[in-house]
Amino acid sequence: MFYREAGQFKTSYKQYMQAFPIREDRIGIAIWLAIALFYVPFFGLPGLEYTFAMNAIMIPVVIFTITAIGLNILVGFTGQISLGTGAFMGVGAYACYKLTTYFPDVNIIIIILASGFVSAAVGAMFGLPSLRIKGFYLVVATLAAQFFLEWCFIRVEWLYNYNPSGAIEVPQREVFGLIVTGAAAEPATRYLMVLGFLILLTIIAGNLVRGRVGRGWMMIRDMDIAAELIGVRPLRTKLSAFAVSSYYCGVSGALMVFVWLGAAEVESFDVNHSFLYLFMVIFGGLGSITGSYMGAAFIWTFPILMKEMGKRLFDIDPIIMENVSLVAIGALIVFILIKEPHGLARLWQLVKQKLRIWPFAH
Amino acid sequence: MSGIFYDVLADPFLQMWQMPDFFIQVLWEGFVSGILYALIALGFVLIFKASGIFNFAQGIMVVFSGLTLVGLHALGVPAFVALIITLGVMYVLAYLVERLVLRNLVNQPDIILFMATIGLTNILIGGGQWIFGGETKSMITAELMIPTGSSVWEPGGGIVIFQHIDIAAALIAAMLIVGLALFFSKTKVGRALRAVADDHQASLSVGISLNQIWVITWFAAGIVALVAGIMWGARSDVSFSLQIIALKALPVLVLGGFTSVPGAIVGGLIIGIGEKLFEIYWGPLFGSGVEGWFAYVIALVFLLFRPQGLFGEKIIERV
Amino acid sequence: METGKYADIALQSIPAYLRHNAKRLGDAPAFREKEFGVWQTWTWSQVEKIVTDFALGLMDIGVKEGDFVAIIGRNRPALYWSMMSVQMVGAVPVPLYQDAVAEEMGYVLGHCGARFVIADDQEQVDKVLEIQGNLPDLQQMIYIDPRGLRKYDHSKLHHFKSMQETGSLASEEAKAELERRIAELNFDTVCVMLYTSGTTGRPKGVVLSNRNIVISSLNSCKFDNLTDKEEILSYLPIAWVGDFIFSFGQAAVVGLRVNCPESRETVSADLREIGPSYYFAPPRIFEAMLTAVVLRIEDTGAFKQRLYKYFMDHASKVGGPLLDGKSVGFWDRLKYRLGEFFIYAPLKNTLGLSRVRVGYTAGEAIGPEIFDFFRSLGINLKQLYGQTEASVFITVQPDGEVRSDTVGIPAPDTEVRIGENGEVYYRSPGAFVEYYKNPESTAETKDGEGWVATGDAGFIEEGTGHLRIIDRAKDVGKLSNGAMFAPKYVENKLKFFPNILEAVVFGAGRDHCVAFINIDLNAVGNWAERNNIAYSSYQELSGHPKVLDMVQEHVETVNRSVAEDAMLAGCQIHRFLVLHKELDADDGEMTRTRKVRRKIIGEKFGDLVSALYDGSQQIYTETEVTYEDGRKGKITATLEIRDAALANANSALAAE
Amino acid sequence: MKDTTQGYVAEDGRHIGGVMMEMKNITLRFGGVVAITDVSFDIREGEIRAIIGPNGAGKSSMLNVINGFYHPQEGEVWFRGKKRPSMPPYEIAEQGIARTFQNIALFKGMTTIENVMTGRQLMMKKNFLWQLLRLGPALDEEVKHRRRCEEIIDFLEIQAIRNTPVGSLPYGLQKRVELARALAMEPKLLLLDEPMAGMNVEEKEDMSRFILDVNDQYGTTIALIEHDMSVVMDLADRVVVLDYGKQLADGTPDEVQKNQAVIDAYLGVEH
Repeated sequence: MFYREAGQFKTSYKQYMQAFPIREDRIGIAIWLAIALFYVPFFGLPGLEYTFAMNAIMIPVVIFTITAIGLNILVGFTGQISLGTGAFMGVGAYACYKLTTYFPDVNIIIIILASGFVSAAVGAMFGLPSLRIKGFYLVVATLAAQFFLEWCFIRVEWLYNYNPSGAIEVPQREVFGLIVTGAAAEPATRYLMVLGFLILLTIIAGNLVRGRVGRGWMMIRDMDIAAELIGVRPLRTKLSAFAVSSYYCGVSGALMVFVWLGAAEVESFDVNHSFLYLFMVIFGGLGSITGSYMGAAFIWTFPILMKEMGKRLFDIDPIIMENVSLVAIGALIVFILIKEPHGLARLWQLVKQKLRIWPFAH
Repeated sequence: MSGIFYDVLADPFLQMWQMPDFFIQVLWEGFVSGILYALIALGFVLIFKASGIFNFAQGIMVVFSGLTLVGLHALGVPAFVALIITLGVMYVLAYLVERLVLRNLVNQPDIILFMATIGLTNILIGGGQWIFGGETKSMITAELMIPTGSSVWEPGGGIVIFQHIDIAAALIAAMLIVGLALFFSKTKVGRALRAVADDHQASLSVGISLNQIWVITWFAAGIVALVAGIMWGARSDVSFSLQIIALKALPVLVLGGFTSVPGAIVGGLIIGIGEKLFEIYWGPLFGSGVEGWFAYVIALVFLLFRPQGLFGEKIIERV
Repeated sequence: METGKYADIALQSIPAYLRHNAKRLGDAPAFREKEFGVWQTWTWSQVEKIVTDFALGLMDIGVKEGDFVAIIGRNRPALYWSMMSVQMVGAVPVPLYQDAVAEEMGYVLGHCGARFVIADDQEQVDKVLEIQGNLPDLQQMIYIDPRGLRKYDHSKLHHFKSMQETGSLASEEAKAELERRIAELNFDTVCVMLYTSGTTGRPKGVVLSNRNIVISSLNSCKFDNLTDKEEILSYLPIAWVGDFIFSFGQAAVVGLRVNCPESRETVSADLREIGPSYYFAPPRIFEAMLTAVVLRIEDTGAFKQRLYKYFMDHASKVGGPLLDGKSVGFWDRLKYRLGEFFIYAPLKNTLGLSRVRVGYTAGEAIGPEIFDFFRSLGINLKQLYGQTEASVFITVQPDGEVRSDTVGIPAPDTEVRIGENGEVYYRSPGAFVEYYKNPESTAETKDGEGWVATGDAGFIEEGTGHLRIIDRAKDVGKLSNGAMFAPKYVENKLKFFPNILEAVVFGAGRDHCVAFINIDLNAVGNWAERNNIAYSSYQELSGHPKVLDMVQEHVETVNRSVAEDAMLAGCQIHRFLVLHKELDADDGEMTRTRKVRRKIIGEKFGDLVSALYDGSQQIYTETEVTYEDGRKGKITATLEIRDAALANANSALAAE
Repeated sequence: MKDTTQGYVAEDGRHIGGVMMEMKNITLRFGGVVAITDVSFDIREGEIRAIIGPNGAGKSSMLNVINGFYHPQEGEVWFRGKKRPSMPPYEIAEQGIARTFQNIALFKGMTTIENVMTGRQLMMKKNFLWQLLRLGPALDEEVKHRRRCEEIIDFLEIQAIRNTPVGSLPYGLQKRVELARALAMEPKLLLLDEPMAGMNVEEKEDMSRFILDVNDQYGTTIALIEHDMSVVMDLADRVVVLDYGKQLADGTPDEVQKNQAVIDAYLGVEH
């Protein structure tokens, strides 16, 4: 309906290879960006209290979108299942904590970006077995990473500077004179900071998956034997996916603790969180960056909105609503796998396809 | 001799030698938890063999069945009636899973089915907490006439304590395994199930529909889960944290192979005994709590050398 | 005429315009072709270089002034450039229909004595090789696409690219010689020779001079304010005068951007991509588009169907008037805006017509509901009347005076008069020079004062000055009772029904009219599907009693409409049958431009015609057909003949 | 001993070069099962070489040996004058050997053009940093290879399905996309595993034409396996016939067709 593609012809491959070759898509993205950049920081979300909207919804959703993109690179684009996401985020968070301790004067943005590399290294290490083992066996390997790292976060006291509480507490840091971490940081500042990371990392992920690297991943995912016969080196390819994926998880873990939570213990990185992230990816759509956005937003906000609605409309105990939303999400996962195994992203694609040929059906 | 080599390679064995009673105690503890791991793994194997589905929800089924049993009893239902009702619930669960999930996902890639069982896990957790509440509960051990108390064995001046519950657990588990073995080899349905594991077409020739087979296997896995739930609940308590422990069935499977019943048992025992020994004798070197990951790391190392498991066959890749 | 009087004349040949454009428009896109997935683009200066190099290459292989060079293939830039290069060296390009079979091609090549052939690909090269034995004049061949030709004997065969390279290395003398030849081109030099398919007999070579092409192009561009920003899609046969004017003449004189599709199968997709601003299509293409729209809408859900119907009803009420700039009420205007958003614009978008500023249809009469449909969407679709001999334009509809039943007012600088027998005559700067090697025909068609007979019967409407065409003049005959017989007029009315693809009406010299009907497989097939009518072949479907019922209804509707006009009331169809095969150009039953050859059909199906007149209720017949691969076969059928109800003529004259 | 340096002239007049690949006394076993027994033949530069045999004759195994996917227990594989050690599949690809698969091994999650682009993977060199920026050299490289792939798409006449996900294509077209992907690798030796299996007559004709065109236009050496004898006879310059893992005959199509052992093997099995 909104699409006017007649006359949008391409005279070069570069035009074809843009992220959004259709003009209307570019306009749509620009509108979303404008809302995210100029509306949300000042007004929050309609119908919700501002601080709540920012702290409980927008900031975590943005952070988890980064996680979901990262996990999607591994699961959706490369076909390697991982249940160690939570732990890899933890690596990023602890690395960030240690780096701020050692380099208190370095800009926090640089530190967060750097802590991703630690996570990437750890991720690649645990990705090593993926060369020999596949499918469900790999789940076990990533669980090994999950539990081993969780254990480390408790037992290796150096990681949390021997803090008796066992938690990491985030120091206050500024960027361009604005406080971005710690309790004193304004929600809008923190939101814009994580959004900045998200935009940067989205562009990079988009670039990677459309190019040689991403094709290598997808080749391994779709048919690893054929990929190898075409000349793809499985180890290098899989490890790069593990590393990139873990980088994203690491950065999002650091952001989660530093910009959102302010302090964290091992529970923030446990296996249940790993499941949560996997749900985001499945629900949003395997192998789709757009899907990661939708999945993260949906899986995170759905229980919150359920709770809010239950409280406001029916005065239901939030704990019950939490369980109801657990069941609902489980059921939705099963439902979407049955109806559309490629998640919300595919549904959106179908809708878009309909809009493009409107008023026709096909 | 000192330093790390001594600590790792000599000292633990020296301790075992010096305190044999304690060593036997550790072995026994490991043996019992190994049996329980094996039980959970058995549930996985049943389903995987029959339908090729990696049932991630097996762990939560253990918790769910235990909760149902305890919950029913708390409502005033007599213990053995509650047991029978719980069996019924597990059947209904198996039926619903087949009806609502499996039937609609036939011919989908394994990974999709796997993820569906993760969704199922969520439903069972949410549903369980919703209905029975999230707090920890004690198993109705006495009511089910499971012996408590303990016997003491004093070999050569030492002391080894055998909890009766543990003995019962081992015995019940053994009986269940023998029962299943008989079911598979002696009954028509059991033979059909085995046939299906080899060849899905075969079920048709036996005259049982694939859908029925699925219900039966899921029900069987449910029974196994219930037994595991009771025994585990009796040893510790019934709580959702059990679910995480139940995940240890995964490394067990890796060791034993996804389709081998004996493998599940042997794997369970190796993991159970191994992790106890490691925790007690080597754990202090790391600062304790190593039980949490030992099983996985062992499985990981194992995978690198024998990806098909102890009893699996070598995979020939075809183009 | 306000426009016209040789608008902005400066240059006297297409090559001169090419140079002018290269200077004036330099880096602006001139040609595009979808190849390798993207629209490869050439600017005017690049085109000038290629055309000049290739012209030098042509001189190198011995092309002389006055030679005829045949051009065969689909629409692609290289072939248009070839025509320019041929003109540069002073030779005459003769574009041919690419789907012509070898023997048709042989006739034309032999008739003009072409010494050179420029062919698109292996398929065309093979065709020419097949007949080269009968062509003593033919010397060399040039191909564009080298695929599959690597192993061919290259002593008389050249690759376009390599000739271009040879040309770029040409000596200074050669370049000077080329300059001399270009300088000698003027209004009287032959620009092109186009063979008319002709509804009867052998094709005739229409010689058109630079004056014809350049002035017609300039005038028509000015008439519609066409500029160098216009995008056009070149998809109609290059041998057809329309394509020659749009994609070559007009393109060269004002610098239209010519876009060539990737392949024949992708034309509609390519149309959607390019979204041309100036678009020409014969009525059958608009008809096919409308049919597709109707069918695709039927596949949608109830909501969309209702939405579509609601807004299309509104559009048919106010769309036309809005386009004509008439005043329309505020609410209607608002509702039209809404419709534009929900239906019209998306619809135009999916058809690829969003950007059409000027659209034309010609060649046949267009069904009024088809015409109105596109106009109501806000597409400025107009009609023109023309022919090869006129360099297309005889009459055109100016903006604001567009109707489906006229063909417009005389084109700029064109005079039109009606002869005593009702035939339309014109005199214009576009009027052709002569028929090549055919002085008799030339004399028959064009008189000493420059008046050309169109062969069509028509009249000029009083008050508006618009021309209305009835039929081919020679087809307008008399029934045995002396009443007027205008078969095409009736046929067109029949063809306006989507279910009827073609109709052939007979009756000259007889006491009443009868008709052959060809059903439209797409439309009727869909109708059959919806009504659960099973069929396995075209033949079975066309003979189905329910189909016959439906056709009968259409015929009777037409009879009522024909009876309204006293002069033509005698043309009502008394009896008809539905043909068991589709009329086909390969069987000689139609021209390549899909005009029915009534006489040939009448002879070929003589048994059917006599059955129609002798009162029999069915007839067994055998027919020879040519399959796509050129093999011949025979099909047999027993056809049912139906009587159609006649309407009472409402004047005393017809009642006699 | 055959002369391995001199070529020969094929029936249609093409000059066939020296030996490109030579299989010497290949024996392949899976556990106790012998798939190939003592088979020897060569493939020459520029020729179309067919390996035929009834189903289960060991053709696919043979192709997998040529391809380096299986390592024979006995015998040697010589490629371009050197004995080839056993190496991982991706190194074989680097040597310029590409293949198609009997059971179509396309990347189902990708479109046609993306599948064809995968064939260029080895030729794309720009590093990770450029890739994540997708600017400058990385983009230029991408464009360059895209262009080559589009030429192949044009060559195989699959423009209309350029952006269609391959999973939704009919079988015959999938085969063509697979051929396109293999061609995109610009292989020196192209292996085709039953290129015409499961096709109707028209599709078979198209595929034959494409195989001949590939050989003609790019000069690619082609080795194909096929169980349908008739298809091969018009296509191949020389044919090896296998049956139950043993070599029955080796020669031109005419010679092979007249060979009694071949006739016996095929009688009652095919046609």
